[in-house]
Amino acid sequence: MATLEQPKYTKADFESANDVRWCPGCGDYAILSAVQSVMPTLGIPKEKFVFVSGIGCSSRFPHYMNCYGFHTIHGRALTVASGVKSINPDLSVWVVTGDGDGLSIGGNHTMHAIRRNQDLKILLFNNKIYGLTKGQYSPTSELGKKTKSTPMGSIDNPINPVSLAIASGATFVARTIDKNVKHMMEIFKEAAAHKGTAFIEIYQNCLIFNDNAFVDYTEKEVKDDHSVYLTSGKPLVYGKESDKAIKLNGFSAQSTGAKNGDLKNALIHDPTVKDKALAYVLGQMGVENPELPVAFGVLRKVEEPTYQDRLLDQEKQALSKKPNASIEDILNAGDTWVVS
Amino acid sequence: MATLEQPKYTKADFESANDVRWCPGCGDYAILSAVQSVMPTLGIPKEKFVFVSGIGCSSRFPHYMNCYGFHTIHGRALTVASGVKSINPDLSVWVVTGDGDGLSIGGNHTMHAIRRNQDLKILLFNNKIYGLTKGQYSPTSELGKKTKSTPMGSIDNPINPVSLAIASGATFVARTIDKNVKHMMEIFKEAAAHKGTAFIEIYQNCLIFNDNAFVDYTEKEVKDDHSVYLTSGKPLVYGKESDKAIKLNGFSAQSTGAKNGDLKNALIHDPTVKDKALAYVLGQMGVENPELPVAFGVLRKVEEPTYQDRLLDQEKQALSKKPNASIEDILNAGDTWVVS
Amino acid sequence: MAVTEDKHKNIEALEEATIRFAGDSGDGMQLTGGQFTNATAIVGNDLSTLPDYPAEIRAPAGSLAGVSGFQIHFSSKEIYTPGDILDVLVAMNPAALKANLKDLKPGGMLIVNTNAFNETNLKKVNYTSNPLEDAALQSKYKVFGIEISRLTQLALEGSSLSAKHVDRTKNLFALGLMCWLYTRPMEKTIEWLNQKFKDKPDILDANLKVLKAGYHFGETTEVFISSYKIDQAKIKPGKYRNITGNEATVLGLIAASKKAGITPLLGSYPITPASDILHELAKYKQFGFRTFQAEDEIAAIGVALGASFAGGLGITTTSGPGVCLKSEFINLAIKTELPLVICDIQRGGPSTGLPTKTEQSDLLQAMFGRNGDSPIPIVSASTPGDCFEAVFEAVRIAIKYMTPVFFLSDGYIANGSEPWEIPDANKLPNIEVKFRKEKEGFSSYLRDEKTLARPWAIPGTPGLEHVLTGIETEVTTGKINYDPANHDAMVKIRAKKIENIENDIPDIKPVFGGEKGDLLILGWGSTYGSICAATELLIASGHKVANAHLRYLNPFPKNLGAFLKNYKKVLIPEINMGQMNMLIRAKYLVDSQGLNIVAGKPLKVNSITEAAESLLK
Amino acid sequence: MAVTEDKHKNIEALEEATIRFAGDSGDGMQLTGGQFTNATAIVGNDLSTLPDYPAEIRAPAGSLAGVSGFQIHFSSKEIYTPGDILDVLVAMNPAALKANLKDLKPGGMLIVNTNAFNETNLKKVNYTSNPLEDAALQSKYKVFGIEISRLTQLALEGSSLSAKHVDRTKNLFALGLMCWLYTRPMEKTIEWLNQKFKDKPDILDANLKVLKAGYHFGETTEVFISSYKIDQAKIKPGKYRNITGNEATVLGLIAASKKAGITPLLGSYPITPASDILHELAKYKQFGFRTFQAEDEIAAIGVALGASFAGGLGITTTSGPGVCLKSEFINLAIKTELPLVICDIQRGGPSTGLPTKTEQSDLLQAMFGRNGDSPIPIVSASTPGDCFEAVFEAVRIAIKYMTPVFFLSDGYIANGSEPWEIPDANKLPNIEVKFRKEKEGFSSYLRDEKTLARPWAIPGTPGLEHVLTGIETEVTTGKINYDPANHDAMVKIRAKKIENIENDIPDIKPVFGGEKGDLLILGWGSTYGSICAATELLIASGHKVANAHLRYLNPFPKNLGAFLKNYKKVLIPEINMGQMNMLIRAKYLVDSQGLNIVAGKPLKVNSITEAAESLLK
Ligand SMILES: Cc1ncc(C[n+]2csc(CCOP(=O)(O)OP(=O)(O)O)c2C)c(N)n1
Ligand SMILES: Cc1ncc(C[n+]2csc(CCOP(=O)(O)OP(=O)(O)O)c2C)c(N)n1
Ligand code: SF4
Ligand code: SF4
Ligand SMILES: [Mg+2]
Ligand SMILES: [Mg+2]
Repeated sequence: MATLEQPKYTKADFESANDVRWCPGCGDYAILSAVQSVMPTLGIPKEKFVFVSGIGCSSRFPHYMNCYGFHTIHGRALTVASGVKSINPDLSVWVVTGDGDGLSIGGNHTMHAIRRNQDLKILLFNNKIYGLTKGQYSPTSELGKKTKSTPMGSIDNPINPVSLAIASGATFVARTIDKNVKHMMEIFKEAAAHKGTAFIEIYQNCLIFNDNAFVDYTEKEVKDDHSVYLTSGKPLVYGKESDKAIKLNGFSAQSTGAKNGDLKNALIHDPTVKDKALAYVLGQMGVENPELPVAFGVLRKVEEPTYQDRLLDQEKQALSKKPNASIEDILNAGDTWVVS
Repeated sequence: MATLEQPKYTKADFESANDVRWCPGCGDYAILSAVQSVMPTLGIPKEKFVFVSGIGCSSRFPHYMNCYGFHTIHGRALTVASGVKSINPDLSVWVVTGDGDGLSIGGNHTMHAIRRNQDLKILLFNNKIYGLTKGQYSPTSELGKKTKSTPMGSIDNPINPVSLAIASGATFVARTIDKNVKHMMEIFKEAAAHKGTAFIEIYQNCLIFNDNAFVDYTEKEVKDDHSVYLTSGKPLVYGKESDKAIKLNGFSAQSTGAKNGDLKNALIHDPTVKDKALAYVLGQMGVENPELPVAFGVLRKVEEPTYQDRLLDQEKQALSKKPNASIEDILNAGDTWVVS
Repeated sequence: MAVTEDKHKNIEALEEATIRFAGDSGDGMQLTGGQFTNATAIVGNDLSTLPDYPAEIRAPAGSLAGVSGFQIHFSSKEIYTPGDILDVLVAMNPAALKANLKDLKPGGMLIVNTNAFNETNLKKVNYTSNPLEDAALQSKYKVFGIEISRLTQLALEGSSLSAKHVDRTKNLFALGLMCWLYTRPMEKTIEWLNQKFKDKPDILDANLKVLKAGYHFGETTEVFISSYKIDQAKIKPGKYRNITGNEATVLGLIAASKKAGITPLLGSYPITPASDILHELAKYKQFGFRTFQAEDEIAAIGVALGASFAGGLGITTTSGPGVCLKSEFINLAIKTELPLVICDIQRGGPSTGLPTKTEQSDLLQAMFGRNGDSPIPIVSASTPGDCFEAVFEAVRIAIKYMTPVFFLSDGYIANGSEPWEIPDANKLPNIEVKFRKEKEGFSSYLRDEKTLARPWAIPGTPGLEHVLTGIETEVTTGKINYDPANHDAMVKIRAKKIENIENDIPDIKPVFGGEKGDLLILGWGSTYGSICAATELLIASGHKVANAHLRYLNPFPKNLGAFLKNYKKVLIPEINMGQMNMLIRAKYLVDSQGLNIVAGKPLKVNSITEAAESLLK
Repeated sequence: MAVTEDKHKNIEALEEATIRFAGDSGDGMQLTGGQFTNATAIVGNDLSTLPDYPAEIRAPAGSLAGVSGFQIHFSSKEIYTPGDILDVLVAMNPAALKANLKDLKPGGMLIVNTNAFNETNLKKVNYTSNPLEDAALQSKYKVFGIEISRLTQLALEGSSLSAKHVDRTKNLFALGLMCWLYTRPMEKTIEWLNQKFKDKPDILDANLKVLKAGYHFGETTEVFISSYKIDQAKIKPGKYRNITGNEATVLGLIAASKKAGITPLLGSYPITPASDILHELAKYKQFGFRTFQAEDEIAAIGVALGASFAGGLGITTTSGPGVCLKSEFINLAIKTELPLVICDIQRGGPSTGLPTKTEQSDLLQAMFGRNGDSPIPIVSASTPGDCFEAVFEAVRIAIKYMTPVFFLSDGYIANGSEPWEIPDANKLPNIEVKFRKEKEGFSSYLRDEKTLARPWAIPGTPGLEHVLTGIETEVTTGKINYDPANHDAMVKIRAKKIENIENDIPDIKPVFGGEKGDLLILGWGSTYGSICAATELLIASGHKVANAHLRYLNPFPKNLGAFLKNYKKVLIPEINMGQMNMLIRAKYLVDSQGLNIVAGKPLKVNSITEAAESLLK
C-alpha cells in the first residue's frame, strides 16, 4: 500500500488532541506510545488505519489515536472489525481489547475471528483484572485471587490467552509486556507485516486494581529468571547469567542449565512450524507450568490465506462465471408471464 | 450417591413416552440408546439425573429421556446446567449440545464452563452441520464445504472441539462415534465417574444434510487405518493389521510401522499427565493433521477440585467464621441510631 | 402439450378454488404445492399460497407432528388470502387427514391415498377404525379414495428404481391429477424436472411417467365427472412472476444496494424463517453481494455495522429470538448514527415458541427493545411481493437519515407466495449516497439541516479521521461528553430526527371504502390480505366500512391522527395481543379495539368480519 | 468528645442545608461525603445524598472530566431530594469550581482550597486568570479561600509520611472543617479511621491529626463568624441507619430469600451502577448466598435460571446494556414459568450512554424488550431505602406466581443514601414456597386456580420427572404442542396470569394532596423525592394538586384508571422521553402530559413546579 510520494509521518501525527484519561502510571500509556511510534514506520497512509475496540480502560485506546476509530460495545470489537475489513480489505485494521473484553464476554468472537484468519491485528491488554468497572477478577486472574467480587478468592481456573489463540488456529501469536517498549515495537511491526490474524497478548499493569501483577517479568532482580525471549532460529536461553535453557522432554518443555554456550540441548525456536504443538507448549510455559519462564516474542507465525483473500477470490470467480449480471436479469429470472 | 436399597433400573426406565422425532436413520438414535443403556448402571437414583440442552436436532435429547430436563435456548445450555449444579451439587447433570450450539453461538460458555471445571458431563454431537435449520455449515465443517449458506464452499477454517476443550483446561476430554455403541457406553461410564467437567465429542452422522461425514471411521474397509483407539497404559497401535503406531517426533506425533509387536517406539497412552501438551497433540491427530488417524477414547483425565467443591468449601469456611449470622444482625449492621 | 387438452369430459367454470396438499414431511408436499402454484400463475389466475411445515426436520413418518401442508387459493378475480376454508383437501396419509379435515368445507372434495390407510398408520394417529369407512365422512364430503401408492408403482413397473424411490414419486401422481382436475398446464413442471434430474435419467424418466400417470388417471377414469377451469384474472397488465416474501426481500436488497451503488454485506446467523434470505443472497457474489455467516446473531449484526462504518451497506437478517441478541448493537447503531437494515422475519413467540409459524408480535420489541430512549424507524411488508418495495424503503431511509431501520416481515409472507409484477429496474428510485470528502468544516455530528443526518465519512478518506463511540457525545463535535444539558439535547435530537421522517413518507389513505365511515379496519403487515377480503365483504353487505394499512410503523404517517377521526370506530386486527393498537391508543387517544388471535397462522377473513359486525351493531 | 463542643462562637440554627464536596477523583470526595453523611444521620437530621463521579477510573488530575462530587441535603424537617441548589460548595481545585459553581445559590458559601489554584491547574481547565481574584465572584458569593493543602502539611510537620501521602489527607481537613461548621460529631469518623488503619499507625495518626486540625481551624480562626446547627428532624420513632439503594437491595434480597427458605444464587456480570450489589452479596456466604460472576450477562441469567429450576432463588443484577443481552433468557423464564428476579439498575442510555449517570429509560425495554407477547411483572423502587421493600416484593411475586420479575432501580437511588428505619425481621412477611412433592395428578403446567401458577417440581423429587422447553407446550401437560388453538390459549393464559397480580397489590392513593383535584402528578421510581417536594410547594401555594407514585408498573394497580379520573389534569414527570406516560395513555386514554428532562440527573423540584403551574393556568 505504500507509495513513494507518501507523506512522512511522525509519532505526533498519530496523537489525538483528546485528553488521555487513564490513571497516571497506567501501563496503557506505554502501549499507546509504542503503537504511535510504530505507525509512522509502516508506510501506510494515515487515513487507512482503523482502530476498533470494545469497552474497558484499554478500549478507550482509539480515542487517543488520531485515526479512524470505533469504540464499540463490550466484547464485540472483533465482529465490527471483521465487517470493516470485509468491506474494505485495503484498510489496516487494529483491534484493542482487554482480558475481560476479549476473553470473558468476547471470548467467542476472539476464537472465531482467529479461526477465520481475519486480517486483523489484535492487541489484548492483559492486566488480569476488570479495570473500568473498578476491580473484579477476570478470566486471566489467578485462582484464589481476592477482588471486589471474590472476597474469599476466585474459584475459577484462569485461561491462558495464548493457548486459546493457538487452539483456535491463530496464524500469528505473540506475547509482550508494557514495560519493554522496544520489544513491543518490534512485535507490533512484525504483526503489521503479517497477513492474517495477528494475536498479541500484552502484559499490562493496572496500578490501581492489580498493581505488581507482572513484577516477575519487569523487576531487575528477577525478570531474567522468569522470562525467555524468543527469536526465530535462536536457542531458548534465559536466566540472569544466560545460564538456563528450555529443552524438550517428551511432549513437555523443561528447564536445563546452559552455562557459557553449553546449549546443545536447547530448543531452537521456529515460529513457522505448521504443527501447532510447539507453539502450544511454549505458550503454556510459565503460565500453566509455573516452574518455567514465560515466553515473550512471536510464538507462531505461519502463512495461510486470509478470510478477505478467500472472500474476494470467490467474488472474482463468481464474476468470471456470470460476468454481465444486471438487476434486470435478476428481477426477471425464473418463470415469468405477461399479462396484457 | 448410590445406596444398597436403591431400585434396580432398566434401560426402559429412561425412555420417555414422547415420540422421538429425529429423521429415521439419524445418528442421534444410537447415542440416545447408549445413554439410556448406561444410566441404569451408574447407581444413581433416576430423579437425580438432569439433562440440559440448547437448540438443535441434538438438543431435543432431553425430551426423549424419562428424566428431569431443560431444553433451553440456543448455545446456552451450559450456563443453565452450571446453575442447576451450583444449587444442588447432588444432582448428576448432563448437557447435550451440537457443533453449532456448543461451538458457534455457545463457544464461549463451553470454554468458561470447562475452565471452571463445572461438574457437568458434556455430550457434544458433532455432525459438522446445522441440522435443525436445514443444512448450513458449522464451525466444524471443513474448509470449502458447500452448504446452503456457502454455495461456493465455506471460507472459514474449522475448529477442533477437542483442542478448544484442552486449551480451556478440560480435566476430562474424550472422543467417540455414534456407530460404535460399545465404545460410547464405555466413555459415558468413565465420564460419569469423573468429578469435574467431562467433555465428550461424539461424531454423529446427519444423513439428511451431511451424510457420510464420518465414513472414514465407520466403513469396514477404511476405518482401522483412520482411527486409533486409546487405552490408558497401552501403546497407540492401529491399522487394519495393527501394523501402525503413533510415535513422538519432537513436539509432533508421527505414524510408524509396528508389525507383530514391534512397538518399541510407540507412544504409551497416559491420559492422567497434568501437562496438556500430550492430550493436545493427540487431539489434533487426524483432524488438524490429516495424515494421522483420529484418536478415539479418553485423551485427558486429571483430578482437580470442581467448581462446586470450591463453592461449598468457601461457604463452609465462611460459616465457621461467622456461625450464627441472623437477618437481624445484617439489618442492624453498621452505624445505627434510634429516634424516639 | 397434449396432456393439457381434455377431450372427453366436462369442464366446469369456477370463479375460484382453495386446495391444500397434505402429507408426511417426506412426501414432498411443499414441492407439489410449489409446482401447482407455478402452473396456476402461468394460467393467469390471481393466487395466494400458505406453506405450513413442521419444526422437526423429519418427524417420525406417519405422525401428526410430521404433517406438512401447502395451501393455494386461486381465482379469476383479485384475491388477498390463501383462503379460510378448503374446497379440496389432498391427504396422503391418515395423519394428514386427521390434522386437516377440520378445514375442509362441508361438501368439499377429499382426495386420499387409500394405500396409506393401513393399520400401522391409523394407529400412529390413534384412529381406532379407518375413517374412510365412516359413513358420516362419506356423507359430509365428496370422498375420492384413490390408490395413489399402488398406481404409482404400477406406472413404474419394470423401472430400475428401488421400491423406496418409486414410492417417493407418488406426490407427482397427485400433482398430475390435480393439474388435470383444475386444467393447469404441466410444461413448466416438466421443464423443471428435466433440469433437476438432467444427470439422473432413470429418476427423470420415472418422475415424468408418474406425473403423466396422475394426469391421465383423471382424464381416463370415471372417478371425476368433470374438471374445472378458472379464468385468467383481470390483473394489471405487466410482466409477472410468482414470488415468496423472502425472495422479494432478497431482490429488494439487491436492487436497493445497486441503486445506492455501495457494497452490501449481510451478516447473518441462520434461524427459521429468515435463513432462506441468507441462502439466496449467498448466490449473488457476482453482484458483489457479500454474505457472512457469523458465529451468532451478535456477531452477525456487529459485522454488518462494521461494514456500514467502512462505507458498505450493512444488513442483518433474523427472527425474534435473534433480535433479542442484536438489541445492544442496534443501540450502538442508533447512537453512532450509521445506516443499517435489520430484517426481522417474525415467528411465533415468546422464546423459541413456534419457529415455523407466523406471528406479528415483535413490533414492540422493534420499537422499544433496548436500553434508553432509542428511536428507530420501522417499515413493514404486507404481502409477499410487497417485501420488495418495503425493504427497498428501509434501505432508502437508513442511508438518507443515517440510521438503523427495522424491516418487519413474518413467516406467513416470507414463505407464502403471490404473482408479482416485475418492476422496471430503471424506474426504481435512486438512493443517493453522499460520502463526506471535504475536510473543511468537518465535524462528525454536524447535521444536514433538513434530514438531521450526520455526515458519512468513511475510513480511507484523508483528513476526516474521527472516532465513533457508544458513549454520549457532544452535539456537534462527536467527542465524548458527560454534560447533562448535552445529553438531554442529544436524546431529543435523536428523537426529532426519526420523527421528521414523517415528512418523507406517503399519507395514509383507505385501501377499500370511503374517506369517512362507521368503521375503519386498520392493519399492518401480513394481515393485509385478510383485512382487504373482509372489508370487501363488509362493504358488499352494505356497511360503511373502510380499511387502511400501515407500512410505516415508526414514525406513523403524518395524517394518521386526523384520518382516524373520520371514522366512528376503529378495529385493529393483529396476530398478537394488541401491539400496534397500544401505539395508536397512546399517540392518538382513540378508543380503537383490537382483534387478537395468536394462533400461529393468518387471521381468518370471517374472524374479522365477525369482529367488525359486532362493533357495527 | 471535646471537639464537638464549641465555646467561642455563635451557633446559628438553620432548618436545612445543601452542601457539595467537589474535587479531583483522587481527592477522596466520596469518602468525605460519606463520613459527613454518617455524622449527619447520627444527629438525627433527615437527609438525602447524591454522589456524582466520573466514568473514568482516574481521569487526568485536575481535569474537568476527573471532577468527583458528593452532595448532601439535610434538614430538621422531612425532605425528599438531595437539593436543587447549593448553600455551600467545597471546591478542592479549579476544575471542581468550574464544574460546580453554577449550582451554588447567589450568596452561598464557597469554600476553596486556594493552594490548588496554581497556574498549571488553572490552565488545565482554561481559566485565563485566577477566578478567586474575580471581583464578581467575590460579590456574588461568600468566598472563603483557605490554604487547605498547606494547613494539612503544617498539621503533619515532622510526620514520617511522604509528601504525597500527606497531601492525600487534605480531604479530612475539609471534613473536619465542615463538621465544625455544621456541628456534626466526629466520633464515628474517628472510630472508622481507627478501624480502617489499625495496622498502619502512622497513617492513622496523620489522618486523625488532619481531621482535628480542620475542626480546630473552624473553631479557632476568625474566618467563620458562626457555625450552624440543624435540629433533629421529627422522624418516625425507630431504629435507623443510613443506607444506599444498592445496600438496601442487597438486604432485601437476603431477607426475602431467608423468608422463603431457599438458597439464593446471584448470577451477575459487573456493570456500573449495579456491580456493588454483586460485591456486597459476595460477602454473605455464611448465609448460603451464592454469587456467580459469569463470563457475560447471558451466562449470568442462565446460571440464575438454572438455579431456579433446581429449586433455588435465581437472581441477576445488571444495567440497561446488560438487559439487552438477557432478553432471550427472560423469555425462556416467561415461557417455562420459573421464578427469577432481574434487577436493572438503570443508567443513561442509549448504548453505553452515560454509565455513571441516572435515568429511567429502561421501562419499555423491561415491558416489551423481547420477541413475542411476553408479559412480565415490574416493580420499581422510589428511594434508596425503598429498594428493600420493592425488591422483597419482586421476590414474593416471582415465587408466588412462578414468573420472572423486573426490579427497577437507577443510578441515583442506587448510590444515593437516606436514613432508613430498620425493619423488624420477624415482622417481614413470610414467602411461602410450595415445592410439589406428590406424584398423584402431577402435570407440569397444571395451574393453581387462584394464582394460575404452575407447580414448582424440582430435580431430585422422585416421580415428577418432566422437561421444560422454550417451544410452545400443551396447556396442561407441558408437552411440546404446535396446535394453533393451544398457542392462542397459552398466549392468553400467560397474559392473564400477570394481569391477575393486580388483585394482590395495594391500590394507588395520593402521597400528598386530596383524592380529587385539578392536577395529579403521577410518578414512578427515583423521581419520588422531587415530585413530593414539588407537590408540597404547590399545595402550600394554594393549588389543588396531589401526587401519587407507582411502585407496580406491570400490572398497574386495579384502581388506577378510576383514580386518574378524579383529577382534571395529569402530569407525568420522567427522566426519559415519556415511557410510563405512553403506557398510561394507551391503557386509560387519559391525556396525561409528560415532563421529560433526560439530563442524567434527578429532576429539579422547580422544573416540576413550573410544569405543574403551566398546566394549572
Ligand atoms: C454489556 C456490558 N456489560 C458490562 C459492561 C461493564 N464493563 C465495562 S468494561 C468491563 C470489563 C473491562 O475489563 P477489561 O476488558 O479487562 O478491560 P480493562 O478495563 O481491564 O482494560 C465491564 C465488565 C459493559 N460496558 N457492557
Ligand atoms: C438465538 C437463536 N439463533 C438461531 C437459532 C436457530 N438455530 C436453531 S438450532 C441451530 C443450529 C443447530 O446446529 P447444531 O447445534 O449443530 O445442532 P444439530 O441440529 O446439527 O444437531 C440454529 C442456528 C435459534 N433457535 N436461536
Ligand atoms: S484502572 Fe487500571 S487499567 Fe484502568 S486506567 Fe487505571 S491503572 Fe489503567
Ligand atoms: S436433520 Fe440430520 S441431525 Fe437432524 S434429525 Fe435429521 S439426520 Fe439427524
Ligand atoms: Mg483488564
Ligand atoms: Mg450439528
